[in-house]
Amino acid sequence: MLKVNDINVYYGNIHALKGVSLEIHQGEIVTLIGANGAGKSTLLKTLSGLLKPKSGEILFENEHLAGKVPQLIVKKGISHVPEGRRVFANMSVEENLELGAYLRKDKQGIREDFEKVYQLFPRLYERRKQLSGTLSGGEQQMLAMGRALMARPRLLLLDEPSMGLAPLLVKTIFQIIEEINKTGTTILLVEQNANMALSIADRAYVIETGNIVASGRASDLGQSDQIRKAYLGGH
Amino acid sequence: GCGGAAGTSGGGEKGETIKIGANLELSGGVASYGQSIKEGIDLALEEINKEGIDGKKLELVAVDNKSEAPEAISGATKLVSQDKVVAIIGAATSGNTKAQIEIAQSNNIPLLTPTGTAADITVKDGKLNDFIFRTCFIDPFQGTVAANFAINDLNVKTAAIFIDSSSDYSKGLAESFKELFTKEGGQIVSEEAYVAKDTDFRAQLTNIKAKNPEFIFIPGYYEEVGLIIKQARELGISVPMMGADGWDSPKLVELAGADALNNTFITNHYSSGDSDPKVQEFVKAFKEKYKDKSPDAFNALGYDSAYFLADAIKRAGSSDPKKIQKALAETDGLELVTGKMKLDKDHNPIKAAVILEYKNGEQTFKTKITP
Amino acid sequence: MNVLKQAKGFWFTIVLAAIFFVVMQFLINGEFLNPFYVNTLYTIGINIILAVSLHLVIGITGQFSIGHAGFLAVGAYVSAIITMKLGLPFPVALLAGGVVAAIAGIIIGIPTLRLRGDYLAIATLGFGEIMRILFLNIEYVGGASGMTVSHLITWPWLFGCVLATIIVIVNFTNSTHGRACISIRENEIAADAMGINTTYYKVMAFVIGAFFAGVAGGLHAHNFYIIQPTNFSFLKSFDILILVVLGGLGSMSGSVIAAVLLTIITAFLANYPELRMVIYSLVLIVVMLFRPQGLMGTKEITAFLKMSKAAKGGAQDGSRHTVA
Amino acid sequence: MEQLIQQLVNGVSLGSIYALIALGYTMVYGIVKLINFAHGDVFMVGAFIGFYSITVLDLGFLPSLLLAMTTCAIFGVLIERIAYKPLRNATRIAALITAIGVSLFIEYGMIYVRGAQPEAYPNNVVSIKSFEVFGIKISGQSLLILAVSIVLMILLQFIVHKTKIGKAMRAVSHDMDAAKLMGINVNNTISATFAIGSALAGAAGVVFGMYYTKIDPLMGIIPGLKAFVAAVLGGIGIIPGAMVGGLVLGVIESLVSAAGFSLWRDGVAFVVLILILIFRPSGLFGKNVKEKV
Amino acid sequence: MAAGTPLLKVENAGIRFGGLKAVSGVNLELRQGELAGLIGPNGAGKTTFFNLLTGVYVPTEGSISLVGEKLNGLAPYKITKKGISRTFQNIRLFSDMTVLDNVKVAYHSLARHSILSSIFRLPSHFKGEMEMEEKAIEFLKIFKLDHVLHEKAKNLPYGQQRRLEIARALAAKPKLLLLDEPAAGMNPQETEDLMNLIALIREKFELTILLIEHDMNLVMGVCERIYVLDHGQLIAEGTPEQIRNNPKVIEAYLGEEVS
Ligand SMILES: Nc1ncnc2c1ncn2[C@@H]1O[C@H](COP(=O)(O)OP(=O)(O)OP(=O)(O)O)[C@@H](O)[C@H]1O
Ligand SMILES: Nc1ncnc2c1ncn2[C@@H]1O[C@H](COP(=O)(O)OP(=O)(O)OP(=O)(O)O)[C@@H](O)[C@H]1O
Ligand SMILES: [Mg+2]
Ligand SMILES: [Mg+2]
Repeated sequence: MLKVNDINVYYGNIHALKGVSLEIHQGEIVTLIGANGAGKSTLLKTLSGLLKPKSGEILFENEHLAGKVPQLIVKKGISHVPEGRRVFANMSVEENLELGAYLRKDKQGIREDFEKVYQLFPRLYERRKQLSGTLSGGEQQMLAMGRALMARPRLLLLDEPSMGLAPLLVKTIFQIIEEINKTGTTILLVEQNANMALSIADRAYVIETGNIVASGRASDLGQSDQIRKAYLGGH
Repeated sequence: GCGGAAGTSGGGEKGETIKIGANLELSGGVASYGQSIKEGIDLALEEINKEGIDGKKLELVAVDNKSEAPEAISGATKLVSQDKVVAIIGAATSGNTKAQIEIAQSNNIPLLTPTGTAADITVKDGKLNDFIFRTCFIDPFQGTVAANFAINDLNVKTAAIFIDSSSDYSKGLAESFKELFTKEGGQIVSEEAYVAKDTDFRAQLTNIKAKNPEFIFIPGYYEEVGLIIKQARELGISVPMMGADGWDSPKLVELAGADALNNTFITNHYSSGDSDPKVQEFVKAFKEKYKDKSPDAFNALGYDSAYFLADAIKRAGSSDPKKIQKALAETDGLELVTGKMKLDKDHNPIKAAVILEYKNGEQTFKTKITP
Repeated sequence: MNVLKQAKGFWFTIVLAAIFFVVMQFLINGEFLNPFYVNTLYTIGINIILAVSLHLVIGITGQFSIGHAGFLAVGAYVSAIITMKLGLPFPVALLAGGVVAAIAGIIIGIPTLRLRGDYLAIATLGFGEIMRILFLNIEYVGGASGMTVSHLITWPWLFGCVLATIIVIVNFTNSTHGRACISIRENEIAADAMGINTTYYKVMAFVIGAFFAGVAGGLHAHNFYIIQPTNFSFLKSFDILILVVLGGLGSMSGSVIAAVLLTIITAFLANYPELRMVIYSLVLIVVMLFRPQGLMGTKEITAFLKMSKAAKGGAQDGSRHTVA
Repeated sequence: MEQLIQQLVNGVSLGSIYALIALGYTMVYGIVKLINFAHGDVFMVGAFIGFYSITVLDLGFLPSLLLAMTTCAIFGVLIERIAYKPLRNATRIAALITAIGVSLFIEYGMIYVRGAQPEAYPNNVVSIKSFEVFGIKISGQSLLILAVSIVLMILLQFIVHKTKIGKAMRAVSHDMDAAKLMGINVNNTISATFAIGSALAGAAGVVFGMYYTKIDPLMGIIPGLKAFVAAVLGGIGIIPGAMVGGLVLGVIESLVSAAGFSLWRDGVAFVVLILILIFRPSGLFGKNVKEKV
Repeated sequence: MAAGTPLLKVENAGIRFGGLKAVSGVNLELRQGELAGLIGPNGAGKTTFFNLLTGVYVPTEGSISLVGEKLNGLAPYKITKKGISRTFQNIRLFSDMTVLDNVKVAYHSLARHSILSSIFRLPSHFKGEMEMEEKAIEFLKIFKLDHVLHEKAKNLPYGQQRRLEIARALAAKPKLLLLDEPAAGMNPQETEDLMNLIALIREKFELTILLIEHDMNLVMGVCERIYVLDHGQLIAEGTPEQIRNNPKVIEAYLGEEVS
């Protein structure tokens, strides 16, 4: 479904991604783990068009996406839930969700998706008129995910969705991710909470200072001593 | 040193040109006045340079003072020390002229303001600024003429005054008007003020209307006066109104509308409808050069200032600023568009004034008053 | 140790300044500089003081104030009254101009500095306009036609004031008090949480800035022969703001450099009266488009000196090196 | 009493002009977060386009108005693309300086092209009778202006809050990258904002010309400043706020002039402004939202 | 301190935003030297509670006192001087200042040299600044940040930024340190290092610490006492063991089983 070939991304002189390649197949959950500053968010931003790679190619269903504007990429079916939520603070929950469906024209479908999102996140329904800037961190994360779902993406890019969430919610969020995946959405998941991520993912990539250093089935990586030591804590 | 301390008098490299400076408001708040003056000067120099003065051409070095005193000073020092001009024409406003007085005086360079009307430009604390001259009336004269006219010709007893209090000119005229008008038994029933660039005068006019004056004196510039007259008539004020040379511009008629202008009067140096050939030639030449535009008072005074200066240079027979200064001071009987020019001992021109009435948008001659 | 280095740099600067002073004094006395250059030099000096004093408020403390011309006006008028009406000496006038402007700074600063961003900007702009209108309406100082002032400015006084401004503001900035101001600029909530009395320091920076703007007003009045309310409109405040931003917000040397360059450009453009404002505006636009961070960014000129030293193998002290 | 009411009427008609300019101002301001000092100059350009289309092209009022609005819309978009867009990631204050530069450029470019002299709008383009109610003169034109501003306010409010493009504008104003991720074309959205704002400025220019007759290249400075003040007074980016801010400003000015302190007029207006801001630090209609910590 | 007086005493404190009671009726006491945790679902009001303690928001009800002194309504900087300092959920460093200067700012309230002495560079200025610099450097050594003294804060990697924020809060010499999700965005390994650091500083500076955290490993691992907020109200308090098994907490926050 998605094929990334040898992309290089720079911030000014900082070489943030150094020839990264990866692949995602239809229907998978793929997770990307790595330390702070490894380049995970950079990769997602490149995929969704916020950053332009200096070289390399991105193929989504055999179409070249590298260097295309985000608008086009969203249209193709890739949605990105950015790190740090980035909800539109001075707009209500409802309006945020509406914006998620910005490019869609099917009124009926949009209405259905509203229902779906509110079902997934009942808290959002309670707060649908509240300005999203005053929501708590967890509520905002739910909103960010709900907003992305409103685009009916086929590939969902999630950047640290569990960051700052209560344990119960972390569990919920991961359940929701699995649920979303079951309805046919492919997911690329970036997580610090590597244990959880590996437990729901099919495959995983490990990224270190801009290089992919390991990849494989999630369960295998979870067993690897090296990975355990570096990313999963000493327990 | 960087300056180069070459020759003291003008002339430049070629020797056949005489440099004169213009320090004018070409940008900033009153750019339109400065630009009008410059148009007048440009036209005059074009004519003068056809023959030149004793074969020498006058070369104008213009600087823009942004309608600000600090820039006027910078411009004047530049004209004097860099360009080595023999005299400076400028500035349009009294304030920017005053800023340059010290420089002109200490460098012995004549400074000639076309429209700086404040009395203390040429004489300060009873002392004559001997290098400073002007082409226009001083403030008190026109105010006095207007008061006389109001009392004697229009027979009014009560008047309102509406002043541009950002302008020395306006305040000066109002002062002298008031003095004479009350001395002659008239009564000022209302005094209101505005500042240049205002566009809405209805509040003040409503106040004036409430006092029911028989006459309104509005010593201001046409840009605001046009709107004042228009708005006054809209508010139902129908009494005669009067102003001075600041009104004189074809724009006034367009701004106020010909109807609203009926029953208004101005004092002026000249009338562009004057049959005097000097005036007619000027109007014709001006229209030719500037796309059929009719000249206003600023154009005329700029034009005259250039001739005033050229005449002095010619009589001085030299481009030595001191000699030019002497010749300027001795000017007597010079025929200019804005009247026959003679300087009094305070370097103020003694010129006749005319009173004009607006009828259906045309200036019509009323009377001529010689001081 | 950083602190000691600062002390060394301080004395070095003083010596450089003294040399510059003597050279210029010699050039002026010997009439090697014609009056136009001298006048431009004085204008540069006044603009430096204005830019540096506003830099403290905007660049260091992060308070978006666009009413600086108001303090300039207060300083100009007060000092003019002192010399012209009361007949006291010029230095007294400069000091009084500064002090009264500083008091005005306190009065306007305490209520308005609670405002943020553009609300503060418009309040300070309003203050500047109020000052202008105040002087416009006081007949004692000539109302609209303004006040004629003797030309008392001299190179030593001008230079002394510029130097004093720079030293005071540099010394203030490079101390715990300056750091307190910078921390307010960086993150007011965190500064507050770190025990910084943010109101106090905002007002303090504002008052010091106002003081020097007032001194600049004194110099201005005694350089330009006449002061009129129109010289102190909000457009003048913008002129000062432009210097600060063009130089680089947060960089004092930037403010100084911008003041020098822009004054020279303005003086030079006098040769093109019809086009000068068009060219000037294009310069503004182009500089900002190509260097949005200003000429110097946030760096001081000393950083460049240090960098070149570092390149020669000296101690590294710059702020450019990122840890991977 | 009668006089007081007359003065209030004067104030409202002055205020509705400010409001008209402030509407476009506050919209661009609220969405792009740029103090667009050139707004007053676009207003000036609109006034001139209107003038030339009436006098030179001999068009009627409505066609001239539309022409001025379209030209200004294009002009506004051009300004944004050339002078502001490259500065999107720079500090706001840098963009402000560019805006000042653009403002000066338009003013003096105009002066360079046609001189600084004023121009007078012809008197006979639309004639609306003034009328008198209980001795109070109400000019038909000022009533029209008030009506136009109110309609435009409602329209703008509707566009920004209820339409899709309006929501996109607000999203862009809050977080450009996140807006991109929604599939919003940020450049087009900002252009639309400038187009609408500038078209309004152009319309205000023509209306101003009709009402006050005199137009000149520097005419935008003071109304531009007043509109900025009105926008802040009402609360930045709040459309009804700009309207009310403009009216408040107009009424204050008229009353101060009426009380015989016309020279203190702007001074008093600013004192009131500062007082209002001290008690309502986010303007009349702004919610004082504390930054969530 | 008289034995028995709690360091922090919160009585019935609460705040509402419009109709929303973000925090209400919270009673809480912290003893000197305690390391307590504050947990609760997202939006429970934990951060808001910190904001009440530090004066960012003024409580609309109840009272807060530190060592018997009432803090209600005091400006944040005054509260800091009285001995409470904090870190923020979303890092708030002085990002364009160097690491060293960030810490020096926190030392500001200890500075004894006046503005005038700085302007005139009197000896007291040099003495004060030197002292500050030495202290700050010494301090940063403890946090292993002394190798990046002159780096701008914004250029630090995330983990170091978190540590710097804690260091800065500590430099203000608090009696009570409030940490708002210090481990957010850290991977398990980094979180473990942080736990050790927290334990270390508490010993070394004889601090009382209250921390908000969603990482149960951390909370259960270091906290002696845990308070649980839900919908703005305290629903439980106790030892980690008690909390872990509290059915209300499990329902509202932890979910069925926890490792
Ligand atoms: N806007 C930027 N400008 C310059 N450098 C940047 C920028 N954003 C990220 N970087 C650098 O690029 C590298 C990769 O950053 P990225 O945000 O992709 O890391 P990450 O793996 O997502 O880390 P985290 O777990 O902290 O989110 C880091 O070294 C970071 O400092
Ligand atoms: N300034 C405010 N205005 C309105 N509501 C607010 C404000 N600040 C917080 N709230 C509301 O108060 C509640 C508590 O928020 P708070 O940030 O304290 O939650 P929290 O417990 O820290 O959650 P998290 O763990 O997600 O950070 C939330 O519902 C939030 O929407
Ligand atoms: Mg990341
Ligand atoms: Mg929180």
